[in-house]
Amino acid sequence: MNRDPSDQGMGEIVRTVARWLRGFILAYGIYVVLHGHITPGGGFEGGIVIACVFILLTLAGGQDLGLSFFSRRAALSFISVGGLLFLALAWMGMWWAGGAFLQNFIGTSEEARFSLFSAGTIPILNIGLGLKVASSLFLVFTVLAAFRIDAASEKPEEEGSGS
Amino acid sequence: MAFLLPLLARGRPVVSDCLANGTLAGLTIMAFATIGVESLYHMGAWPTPIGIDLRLDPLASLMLIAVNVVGLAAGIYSIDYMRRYTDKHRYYCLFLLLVAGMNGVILAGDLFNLYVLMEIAAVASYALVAFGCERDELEASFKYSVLGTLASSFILIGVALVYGMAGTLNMAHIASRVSESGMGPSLHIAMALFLCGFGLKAALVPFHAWLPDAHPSAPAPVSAMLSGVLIKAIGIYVLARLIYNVFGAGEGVLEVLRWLAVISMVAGGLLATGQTDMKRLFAYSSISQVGYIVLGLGLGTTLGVVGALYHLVNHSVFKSLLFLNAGTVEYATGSRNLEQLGGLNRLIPVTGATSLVASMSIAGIPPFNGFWSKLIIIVACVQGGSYGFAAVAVVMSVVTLAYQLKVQRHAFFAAQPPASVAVHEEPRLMATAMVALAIGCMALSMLVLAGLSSPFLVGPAARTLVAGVFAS
Amino acid sequence: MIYSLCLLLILVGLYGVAVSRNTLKIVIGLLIMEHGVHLLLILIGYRTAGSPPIMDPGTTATDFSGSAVDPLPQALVLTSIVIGLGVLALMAALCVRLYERYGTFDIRAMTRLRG
Amino acid sequence: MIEVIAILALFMLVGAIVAVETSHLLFAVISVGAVGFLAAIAFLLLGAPDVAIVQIGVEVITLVILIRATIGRDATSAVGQRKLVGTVTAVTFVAAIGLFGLQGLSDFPAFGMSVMDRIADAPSNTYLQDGLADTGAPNIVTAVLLDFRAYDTLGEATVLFCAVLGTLAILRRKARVAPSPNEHKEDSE
Repeated sequence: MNRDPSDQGMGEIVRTVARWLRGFILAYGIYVVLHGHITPGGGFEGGIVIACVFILLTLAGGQDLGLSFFSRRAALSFISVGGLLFLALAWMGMWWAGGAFLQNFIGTSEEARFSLFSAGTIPILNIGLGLKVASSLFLVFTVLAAFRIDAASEKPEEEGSGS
Repeated sequence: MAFLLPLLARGRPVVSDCLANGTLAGLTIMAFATIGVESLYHMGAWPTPIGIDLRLDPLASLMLIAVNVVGLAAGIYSIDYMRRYTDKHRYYCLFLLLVAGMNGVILAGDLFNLYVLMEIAAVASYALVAFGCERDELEASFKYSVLGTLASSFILIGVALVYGMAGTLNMAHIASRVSESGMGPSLHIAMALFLCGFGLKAALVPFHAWLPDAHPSAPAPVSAMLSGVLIKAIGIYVLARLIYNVFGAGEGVLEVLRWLAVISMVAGGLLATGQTDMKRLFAYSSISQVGYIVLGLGLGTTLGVVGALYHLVNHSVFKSLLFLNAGTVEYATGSRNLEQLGGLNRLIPVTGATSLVASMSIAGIPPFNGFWSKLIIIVACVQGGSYGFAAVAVVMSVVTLAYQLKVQRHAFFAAQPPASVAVHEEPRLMATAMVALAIGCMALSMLVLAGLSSPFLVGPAARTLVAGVFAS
Repeated sequence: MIYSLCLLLILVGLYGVAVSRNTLKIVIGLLIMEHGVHLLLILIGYRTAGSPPIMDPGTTATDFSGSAVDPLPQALVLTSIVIGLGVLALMAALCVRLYERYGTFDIRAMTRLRG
Repeated sequence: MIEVIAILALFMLVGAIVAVETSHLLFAVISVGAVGFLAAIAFLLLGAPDVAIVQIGVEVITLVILIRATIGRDATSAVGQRKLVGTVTAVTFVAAIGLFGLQGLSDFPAFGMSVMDRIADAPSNTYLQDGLADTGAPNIVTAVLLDFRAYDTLGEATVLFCAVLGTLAILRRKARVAPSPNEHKEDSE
C-alpha cells in the first residue's frame, strides 16, 4: 500500500517510549474497568483509556503497528461482543432469573462488599461496556485516519461484515 | 411484555434482507398486539422514580402502529431499491436502529431516556441521509446534523433545568411536581427550549431549513421514514406529550403553537408549488402538512386533537407512499425533475395508480382519508371560534391540491417527452410495498365510519392527551 | 451567579455555530455548547462542601447521604459525553468526506442545495 | 469553592472565545481542548471524579480526531472576511437569547442547594441512602449508571454503535454499485 510519509509514525524515541508505556496504560485501563463499582471509573472510563493505548501506538508507530495489535475486524467483532454481553445479561435478568429486563439478578452479599466480585451484574456490564467503548473509539479513529491515505488507492476496503 | 420488543431491533447480525424484514414484520405484529393494552413497565424492577419506566397507553400504541407499518413497507421496498448502493447490511443495521430509536422514544416514560433514544434515531438518520456519499447527500447531512445537534443541546439544557427544579426525571413525577408548584420562569425557559428543540426536529417553519435538503437527498425508503414518521415520532409526538401530559396545556403555549402551525402551513405550501424536483416538492409539502397537525394540537379541544392525530397517521401513510412513488420514478427513469418526466402512467402503472391515491388523499378529495382529517381540524377551528385559522386551512388545502395536480399532470399523465428513454418496470417487491400503503390509505378512510368525532384507535389516543397531566 | 457563566459558555458556542464559515469550526462551536451544558448539569448536582458519591468502607449510609453530591447528574453527564463523542466522530467523518468532495472546509463553496 | 469554579469558568469562556474567533484551525482545536481540560478540573473539584476521568479521555480522543482531520488538509486556516452585518445580527440574536435566559434563571435555586436538600423524595436521596445495600456497588455513580438507570446506558451504547456504523458507512470507498446508464442525471442525456 502506498503510504504517505506522515503515516510512518514519529521518531524512534517516541516509538520506544510508546512501546514501554503500552503495557502500563493497558493494565491501568483494565484496572479501571474491573474496579468501576468500587473506585471512580467504569466501563466508559476504562474503555476510553484502553482505546487511547491503541491510538497511541497507531500515532507513534503508524497504521501497521496499531492494526497489528487490534485489527479492524477484531474491533468490529468486539463492539458486537460487548453489546451482546450487555443485552444477554439484560435478557437473563428477565427470563432466566424471572425478574425484569436489566434486573440485577446476581445476589449482592453483605460480606463481599468492597471486593472485586461484588455488586452482582455491574462488573460484567462494565466489562461489556468497556469492550464496546474501547473498540468503537479505536475503530472510528483508524477509519478516520486511514481515509486520507487510502483515498487514492483503489484497493477494496477491508470488509468488516462481522457486525 | 410485547413493548420490550423494540429492543430486539438492535439486531446486530443483520446480513440479509430476510432477517431485517422479519424483524420489522415481528415489530409490526407486536405493535398491533399493543392495542388496548395500557401498562407501565419498570426497567430493572426498580419502582417508579428510582428506575426508568416504559409507558404504554393508547397514544403510544397508535404511534407504534404508524411507525412500524411504515417501517415494514419501507423495509420491503428497500430490498430492491437498495441494490444500487453498496454495503446493504450496514444500511439495514442503521435502518433498524432508526426504527428502534423511534419505538423507544414513543415508549419512554423518562425525560433523559427520551433524549438518549432520540439521539439513536437522530444519529442513524444523519448517517442514512449521507448514505449515498454524493455531494448533495453529504451537504444535506451536514446541515441536518448541525441543526439536529443544536436541537439536542437545547433539549438537554431543558432537561437540566427541569431536573434542577423538579429533582426527578420521570415524566409523571415531573407532571405532579409542576402542577403543585406551578410554572416558574425557569420552567418557562425549559418549555421554550423544548419547543425550539423539538420544533427543529419536527421542522416547524422558523426551524425548517434542514428538511427540504435532507429528505430529498436520502435514499427513497429513508426519505419515506424521515418524512413519514421521524419528524412526527421525535418531533410532534414528544411535543404533544410534554405540552399536554407533563406541563399541562397552558393557553400561552397553545397560542404559540397555533401561530407556528399557520406559518408552517402557508410557507410550506407556497414553497412547494414552486418546486420542480419531485422529492423536494414533497418535502415542502411535509412542512405544510405538519402545520395542519400542529394546528389541531394547538386548538387544545378534544376534536382538534382527534383531527391532529388522525391527520398525523394519515400523513405518515400517504407521505411515505408519495416518497416511495418518487423513488420508483427515479429508479425507473433516472430523473425526478418534473419537467423531464411525463406519461409514466402507461409505463409504471402501479406507481401511477398508487400515487394518484396518495395525491388525492393529501389534497383532501372527499372519499379519501386526508379529507376527513382536514375536515375535523377545520371544524374544530370553527368550533373554537378561530375563523381565521379555519379559512387559512381551507385555502392551503386548495394550494395542496394545486401542487399535487402539478405532479400528477407532469409526471404521470402528460405525453411522454423523448428524453426519458430507458424506463424499467418497477420490481415486484417495490410495487407490493406501495400497494400495501395505498390500501392502508383506503382503510384509514373507512375509519371515519366508526364515528367522526372519535375514530377507531385515534379517539382513545386523543383522550390520553386531553385528559391532562399524568396522574402519578 | 455561577449558572450565568455556563449560559455564557453555551451562548459563545451558539455564536460560533452561527457565524462560522468552516465546517470544522461549526463542529467546534457545538463542542463548546456541549461543555457548557455538561458543566451546568454538574453544577446543579453540587451541594455545598459535598464529597464525591463514592463510599469508603468506614462510613455509614446516613452520613454518606448527608454529605455526598448528587450522583444522578453525573450519570447523565457521563452518558451525554459519550453520545457527544459519537456525534463528533460522525460529523468529523462528514467533514472529511466533504473535504474530499470539495477540496475545502469552507461552507461557502458548498452551495449545491438552495432554497 | 464558588470562586474557584467561577475563575475556571472564566478561563473556559476565554478559551471558547479564542476558539470561535481565531482564524487558525489548529489554534481553535487546541483552545477547545483547553476548555475541555478546564472542564475536567472543574468536575474534579465539584466532586465528580468519574466524569473528570471520562472528560479527560474523551478530550484526548476528540483532539486526536480533530487534529488528524485538520492537519495535512487545507492550509489549516479559516480565513475570509466576515460580513459585518452577519456578525452584528448574530451577536444581537445571541445576546437576546442570553438576556431571556438570565431572566428565566431568576427563580433557579442557589448554587450548592442540591436537589436532595430541597426535595425529600427526590430519587437521588434513595440512590445515596440505599445504593450500596441495593446494588452492592459503593460507587453510586456506577450504581446509577449500570443498575438503576441501565436502560439509559444501553441506549447510549447503541448511539455509539450507531455512530460507528455511520462513520464506516460514510467513509466507505464506493457508495454505489457500478452505475447503470441512467443512474445520474447528467448521464440520462
